[in-house]
Amino acid sequence: MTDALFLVLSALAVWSGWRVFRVDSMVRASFQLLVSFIAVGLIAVLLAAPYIGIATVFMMAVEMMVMALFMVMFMMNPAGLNPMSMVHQHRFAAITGGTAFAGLVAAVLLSDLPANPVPPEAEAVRDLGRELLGPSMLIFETAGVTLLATMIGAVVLSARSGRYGESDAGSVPPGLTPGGAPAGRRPAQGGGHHDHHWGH
Amino acid sequence: MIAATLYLLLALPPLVWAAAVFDRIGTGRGALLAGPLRNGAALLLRPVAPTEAPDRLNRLLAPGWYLALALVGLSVVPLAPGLVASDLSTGLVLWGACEALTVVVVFLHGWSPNAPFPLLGAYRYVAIALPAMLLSMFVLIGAALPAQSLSVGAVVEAQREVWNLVRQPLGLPLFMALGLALTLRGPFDYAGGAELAGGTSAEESGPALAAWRLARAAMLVAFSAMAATAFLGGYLGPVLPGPLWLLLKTLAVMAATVAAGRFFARMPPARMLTLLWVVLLPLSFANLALVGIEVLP
Amino acid sequence: MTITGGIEMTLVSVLIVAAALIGIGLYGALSQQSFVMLMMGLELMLNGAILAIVGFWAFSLGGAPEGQLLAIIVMAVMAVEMAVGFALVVAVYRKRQADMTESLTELRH
Amino acid sequence: MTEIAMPLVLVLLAVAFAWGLQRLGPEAGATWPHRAPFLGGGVPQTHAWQRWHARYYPMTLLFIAFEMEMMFMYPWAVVYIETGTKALAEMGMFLGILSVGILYGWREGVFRWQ
Amino acid sequence: MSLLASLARGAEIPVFAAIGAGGLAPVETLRRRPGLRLVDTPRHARVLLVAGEVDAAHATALERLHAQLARPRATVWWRAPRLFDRGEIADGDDPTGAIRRAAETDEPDQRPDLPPHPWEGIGPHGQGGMGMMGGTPYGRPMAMTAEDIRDGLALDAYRARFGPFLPMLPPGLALDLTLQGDVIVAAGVAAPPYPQGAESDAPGPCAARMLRLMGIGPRAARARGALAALPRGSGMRRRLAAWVDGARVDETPRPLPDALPGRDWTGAALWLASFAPSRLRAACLKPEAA
Repeated sequence: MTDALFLVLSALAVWSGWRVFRVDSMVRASFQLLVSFIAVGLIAVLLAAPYIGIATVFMMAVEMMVMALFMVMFMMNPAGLNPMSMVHQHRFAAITGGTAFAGLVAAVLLSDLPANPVPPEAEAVRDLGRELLGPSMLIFETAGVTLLATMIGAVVLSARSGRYGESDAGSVPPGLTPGGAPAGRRPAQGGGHHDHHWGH
Repeated sequence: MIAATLYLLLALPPLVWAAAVFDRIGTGRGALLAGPLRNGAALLLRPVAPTEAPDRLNRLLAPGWYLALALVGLSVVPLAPGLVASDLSTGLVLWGACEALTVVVVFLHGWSPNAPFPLLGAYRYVAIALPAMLLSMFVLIGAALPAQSLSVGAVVEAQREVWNLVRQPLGLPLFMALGLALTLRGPFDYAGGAELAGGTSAEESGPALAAWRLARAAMLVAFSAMAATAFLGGYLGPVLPGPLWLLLKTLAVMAATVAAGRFFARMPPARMLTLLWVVLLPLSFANLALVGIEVLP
Repeated sequence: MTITGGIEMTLVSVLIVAAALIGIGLYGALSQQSFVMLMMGLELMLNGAILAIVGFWAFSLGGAPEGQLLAIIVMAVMAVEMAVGFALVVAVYRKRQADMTESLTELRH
Repeated sequence: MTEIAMPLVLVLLAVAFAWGLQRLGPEAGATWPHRAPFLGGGVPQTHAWQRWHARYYPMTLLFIAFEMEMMFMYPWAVVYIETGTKALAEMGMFLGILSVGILYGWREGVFRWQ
Repeated sequence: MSLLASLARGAEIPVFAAIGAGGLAPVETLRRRPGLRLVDTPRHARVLLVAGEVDAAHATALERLHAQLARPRATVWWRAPRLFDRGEIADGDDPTGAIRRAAETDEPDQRPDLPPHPWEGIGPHGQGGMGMMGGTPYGRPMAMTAEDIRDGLALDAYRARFGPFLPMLPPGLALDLTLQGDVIVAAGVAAPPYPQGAESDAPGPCAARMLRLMGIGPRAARARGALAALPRGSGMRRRLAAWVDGARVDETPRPLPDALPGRDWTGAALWLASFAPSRLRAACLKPEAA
């Protein structure tokens, strides 16, 4: 039963992972990736990690939702109404991907993997909690600071108003002396290449 | 496990019908009990309207996914001690995953017809539903604290002494905000609404519309059962058998949710977004801190 | 166990699935022109990484909690990568109306 | 392992049911005027699918960073009582740090429509 | 199937109302009539109810609406001259009988079955497009980027004629809008709202219309709370408060092409609903007269 479920879920994970790069619609691509994540999450539940598995599902659901928003926002032809190819260096990429797969499989098959399975009475979530609040407390709090830095960085980068004015207008810092040249490096001129990428 | 699933599947149709009846109360159009059935039957006999170049597969599947999420969400609710359809040790997280996937499904429902109003509704909904989901997770973690477990069964058992409603009075109202968002109604109905001519379902007709409304009602049932379990002690109660208590509490939460949906006005989305992050989210922090201090020995 | 044709859920089979995901992700990351699609490739590789970590945790580490913690950290890395990556996309697009990796290389003045 | 088998069965059941329901109605006459999107009699010049300007995009970035903290909170909730005050303090600190991010975002107008 | 059919016989008839001159107040009386249900989109409707006189200039729009009802479909002309040769006519105060009779019939399309642009077989894949953004795939061109007025991200602009029969806009008002996301970046008035009777300017119906957009019923107690949902300091809150108190609002809005850009769709719909129909009509007519 477990093995059959594992087989189905693995096939689903790999197939939908592959479809991500084969569909024209960006929304479909994002949610195809979500399907792959869900399948992996469910495999994790099979592997006696019920927390990591289910949490992957909910984390990835929102992340892929956001991914879809941005994909639609910034990709031409986001729904794939015109068939398109967004691929470059296809051969090189395919060979590299294939090689990576072959190499990893060889490494897995050739190396002697230690066998020390999870004891059936283990309480995965409780152990994780103890670890978080005990030995790995620093990791936990560092993660907090990292996430804060991410938030601030993301807001600064994406907001229109730069520190010294609107970012698309240059956001030039004031001079060091009154009326002097702006401090720091001057942003290059010439944004707004409007049509240069429509002709594919 | 299989028995619990069968009970759920048996109980769902009447509860869905009850949800439709609740929605009809107070609209002043009579035929309270039969009205929803008749209108549903009429919808099933109408054709599904195609649109220009839609995403056919996702359009067809969206109501099914929505219903599926309602069912899976419902399946973590224990009907009696030990009687639960999916006995996961992290049931609360699974419920959270259902919430998160609901946002995806509603977005897909609005995206797939390739039409302006559904698209507007879908995007507006995502903006509001994402932070609303955050609220519910904090509130549910508050419910998990006294239980020292993420299993829904343990959350119920931890309420033998006192219901979570008493421990965290803010919990149920905040959770209800999420319920309104999940079931697309009232102040959180950003997927639909009169100013979008129905929003994500503006282009749906016939059985597709019926399936979507059915799934929405099923989601109300699932949400209410979860709220009753997490805050009102689930199957716990004197005299009557456990499942009956759960049923009564579920019906009560359903009625309260429908009423709340009618009572509060929908804000422009930007205003609601600020309210969620700046008022409701800190409230849920406060709620969590309150429970935290209470349950410490 | 006959319905699966002899395939069982072992560490080796889990790791092979993870390797397949990583391989596909690598292909995607290298072959896509657009920055957001490139991020999809990265995410898929991290997906494989999560699977491999959980597999090791389940079969080789005897359930040591550090394994789970590592999986969480990978997910945090994903979240950070996405947030900063998209913020960069917005900033670049605002300046250039471009979302392609090739246009990004032009930014080096 | 059966604990995820049942949800999967329910998913299949629900999707099949909703699919079947939508096959019940008669076939629609799919003429072009019938398929045009509803705009109250008006017509759109283009397809509705477009590079959609989601006006709340900075909020979503803040959101995915903030949402990550849920990953830490669930295990925290399980061991909260046995760890005691220390757990309260640590999570308070963690949430406090992240709340600074929300306040900063608020000040920068992240929750407004861009 | 026969069980479904017999069950469906007692169902309410979903009606989409296309409101013409003087039709606003009469349609309001239908909202609580048993056996009927007013719906917001023709996709949900069985019957198209044309209430009040509709300009011949809007005949094409009406035919498009008619085509969007799923078949079987029917038309009822209520206090309105026919613009096309189909459907029942109702003249009295109560069109219910005519609607019931119409709901037994089916009408063919008024519009020719042609895609908006030719596309089939055009282009390398036969989907009507060339390259990534060119052509008219599936009969329509794709949206193209345009400058934005708020955050400077030049993403796609959606240009369309909204109205004249949109339920959330005043009846007859047709707007040529350019939207980026849900924010209006440019607006033009293609047709002013229809004249409505004086009773449509009364505080009660005006408040009810606005509250319906906010998803709640017209009870006064709820209406008070609804004020908090509107942004503080906005004229909308002041006007709704006046209506709830039973006072008339005689403000005339700024010309719509100046006032609408920069508002999101929800805000724009609420803003339009916060003016009395006659004042809104005056604001749309003034620039034309000048």
